[in-house]
Amino acid sequence: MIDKRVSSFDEAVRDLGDGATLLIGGFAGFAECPSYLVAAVARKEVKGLTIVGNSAGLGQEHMKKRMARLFKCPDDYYPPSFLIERGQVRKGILAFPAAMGSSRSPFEEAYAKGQIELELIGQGSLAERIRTARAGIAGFYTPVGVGTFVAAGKEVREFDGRKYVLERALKGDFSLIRAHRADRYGNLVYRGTTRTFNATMAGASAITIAEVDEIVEAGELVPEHIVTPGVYVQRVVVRPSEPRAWNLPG
Amino acid sequence: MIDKRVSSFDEAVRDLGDGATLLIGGFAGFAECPSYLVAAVARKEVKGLTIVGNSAGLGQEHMKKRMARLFKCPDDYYPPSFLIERGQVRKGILAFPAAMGSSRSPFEEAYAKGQIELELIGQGSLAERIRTARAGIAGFYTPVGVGTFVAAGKEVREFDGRKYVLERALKGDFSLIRAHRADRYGNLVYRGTTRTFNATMAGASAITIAEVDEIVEAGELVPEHIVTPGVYVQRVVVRPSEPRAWNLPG
Amino acid sequence: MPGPRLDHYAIALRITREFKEGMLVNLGAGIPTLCSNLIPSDLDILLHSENGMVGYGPVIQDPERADPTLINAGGQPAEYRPGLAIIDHAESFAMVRGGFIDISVLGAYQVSARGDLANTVMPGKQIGSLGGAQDLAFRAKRLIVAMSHTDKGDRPKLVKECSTPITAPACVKLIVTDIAVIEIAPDGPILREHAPGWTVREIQDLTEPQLIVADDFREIDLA
Amino acid sequence: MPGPRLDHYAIALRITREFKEGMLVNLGAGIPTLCSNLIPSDLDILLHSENGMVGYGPVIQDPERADPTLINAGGQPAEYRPGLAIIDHAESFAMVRGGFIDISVLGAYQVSARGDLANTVMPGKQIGSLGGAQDLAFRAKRLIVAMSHTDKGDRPKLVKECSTPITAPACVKLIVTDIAVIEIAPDGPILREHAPGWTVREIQDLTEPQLIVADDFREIDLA
Repeated sequence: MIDKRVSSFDEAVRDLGDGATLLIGGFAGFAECPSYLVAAVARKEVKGLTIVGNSAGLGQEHMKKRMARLFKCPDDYYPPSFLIERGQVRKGILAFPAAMGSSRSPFEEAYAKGQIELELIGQGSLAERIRTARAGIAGFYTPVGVGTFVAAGKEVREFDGRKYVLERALKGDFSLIRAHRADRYGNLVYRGTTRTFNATMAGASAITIAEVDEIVEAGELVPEHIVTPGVYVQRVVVRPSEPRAWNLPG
Repeated sequence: MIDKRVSSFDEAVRDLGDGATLLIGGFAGFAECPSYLVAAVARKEVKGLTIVGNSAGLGQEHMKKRMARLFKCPDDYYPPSFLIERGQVRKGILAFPAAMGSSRSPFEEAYAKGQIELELIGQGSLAERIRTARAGIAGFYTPVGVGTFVAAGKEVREFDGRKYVLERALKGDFSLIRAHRADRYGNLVYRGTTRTFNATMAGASAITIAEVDEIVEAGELVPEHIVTPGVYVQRVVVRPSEPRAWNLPG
Repeated sequence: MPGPRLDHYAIALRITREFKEGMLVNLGAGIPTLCSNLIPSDLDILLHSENGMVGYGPVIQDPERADPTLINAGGQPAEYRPGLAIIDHAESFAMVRGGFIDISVLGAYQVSARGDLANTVMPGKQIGSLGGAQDLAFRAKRLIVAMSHTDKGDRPKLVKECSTPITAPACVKLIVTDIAVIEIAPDGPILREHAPGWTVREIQDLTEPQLIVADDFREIDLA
Repeated sequence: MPGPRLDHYAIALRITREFKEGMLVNLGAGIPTLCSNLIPSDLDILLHSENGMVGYGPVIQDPERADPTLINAGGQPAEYRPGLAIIDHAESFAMVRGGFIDISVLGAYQVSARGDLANTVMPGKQIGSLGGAQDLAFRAKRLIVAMSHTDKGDRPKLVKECSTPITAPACVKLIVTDIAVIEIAPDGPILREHAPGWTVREIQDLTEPQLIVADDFREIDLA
């Protein structure tokens, strides 16, 4: 019987080693962040990671302060920046590494200390490079970035009188994503804007691991409503019902 | 108020003229074919069309005979081949123009008479070329087709030791598609396998017209269940409740 | 003495006057997202958010009603609106790159006389963020910048040449600042409107390139 | 006198023996789709269909139960199966091109000794169809061909070089015909199994390239 359920987050990241490239889902908030998978990677103390995503996160404190008027940020929010703060990340391929305004993100702090490399790329090219990896395409020509630093060192070419830059597929070793419901086949549905990069990254790595709110029986998800077919997902883990400290195994 | 509902199929194709490139949705059956839009194009008697799609259709008779044991084929099935039989089509960009076995499709008949041109392309490259047009990409490198007639005249290039062929975006003047439900914003959902090329083609032409079973109030479609956002759709028309002959205006 | 500077809401309100029935509009984080709360209720437009919403509503002000699974590009809770569609990030930018956005409203650190946009690296910072701005700046049919007219040191932000990395060249069409509305035209920036109490001279003094004064130069209408 | 030729069901049944737990299998139109009705009920595999089904069931035989909005690659009505997911055509082939298909089962007009597949232009026809075969032949992890051993003129279909256009070069790994099971190996085609009553000599006589006889050459097990 096909069954992609894994009993713990530690088990889910068992083969994630030093130097791995991680596509980490999410956008800017806590609800779409695969926090428990990030925490499991932190517990594993692997080093030299490359992280790929929108923002590495602006840190827990930022989220709690800045967002306080808008949301109550849960205690179990562990954005990718958590791994940066712990010195586990060698490089970021990101669209939003720097904080808005004059405050500094954990990424900026690490960058200032020379501890981390940056490949800055816009969200659109980043998302398409990831989708392209899933789709078995080597690269694509986009009009976005021509004539800017983003195109430096990349092929620029004219089609029908417009210039395009060649962007290459960006495949990960692991995609760590967050979803709402899953079945044992790994089929996934997402709530609202938590879909974002999570659905884009599913299938774009050798191993895709989904952190979900709930697992339902096969057949409960309506075929037309499934956003990520289970073929793109290797492992599914359920979030704990109560917030758990990051350093507790599980 | 944004309202993409159009009252008739004739009105929906009012500006479709000679020489237009039509992306016509569907796969192989009647349930996913935008039959009434095809009929409206037939009534308009426009000429020199280029049709893009999976199969141009194997003709009504074929469907009624071959499929008789499986389905009752409805009387109001007008596949793209209907336009070929009426001499309206100059060229096909298709994955499945020839019938299986020794019988001949309407496309093959027209081809044998020298009345039609063919660009044969596999379903995957065809679908991706169409999606690429919607996505504002000029072209992409696929491993599929290298070393075969499909790659003739196209750039072949090596990335990381594997050869890829450059395929270009394929944009239409009109996408004629079939969906299940729509709202006035043009948001669409599809039933089962009727999604196929219909959803792929939405937004890949200057004008996308959706033939639907039903229009519902804005808000009735669940945001997470919408497959085609209305932004990709310019016009929506409802199918008649009773089958209607192709040559009756409507 | 010039008049007071417009606040963020006034800038956002002026920008909403550019929105026309049926448009698809993307609002960046910061001043632009304020626009979502200022759109007239009888104007049916669709708001696009980078993270995959098409047709969302205003920012929810009451934390009790905020749903963290429905957030706008600024991470703020967005009101559901009938017709809303959810897409993933790749499709969201297929839509941007595909040229479906009618108006993009972005912030900026600097804009050049020819409409180059610099909103990637904040002056004084080592590194910056692109977010979705580059895709939007390259591909929106019309790009409107919302910004203060000068930086914290009172230096002009509308400059002859940008001194920080360019996000996209020659893309800005309209700039709405806290003292003026300026159109970027082929011949140079055209001063179209002024905040109450501001003269051409006072605006020009805080602007690097020479401004062309519009024939119908007038006070910003915020009524 | 050799034995009778296997029928389509027997060929399909033999092919299902290659399916292992958890695999993602694409079945082309014709003999391959017959496999969907012959998969053991205790074998949990997922069937992929070009038109955007992942995890569908057997062909529905009763027209009363047939739903035209759930059809397989051959246009036949497919049974719903729990876990089924629907995707569009672009995503369906993102999945194929992305290398997610474990086994692809296709028909063929000809296969060459090195595993070139020719199933595009039917001999005698002016033009042909690619369907999804080219994507599948290039990108499936393992390609199995289901075909009659000879054409209607009793000419071999396993040939030294294909005489009709190649769909994909050197892609076929296993051929199941109505008289034999042949593996395409680097050194040439290996004759692994024979239909009841068929000898090596009789099979070789209907095959163009020289066959290597497997050490464990045996009768096809269809029990």
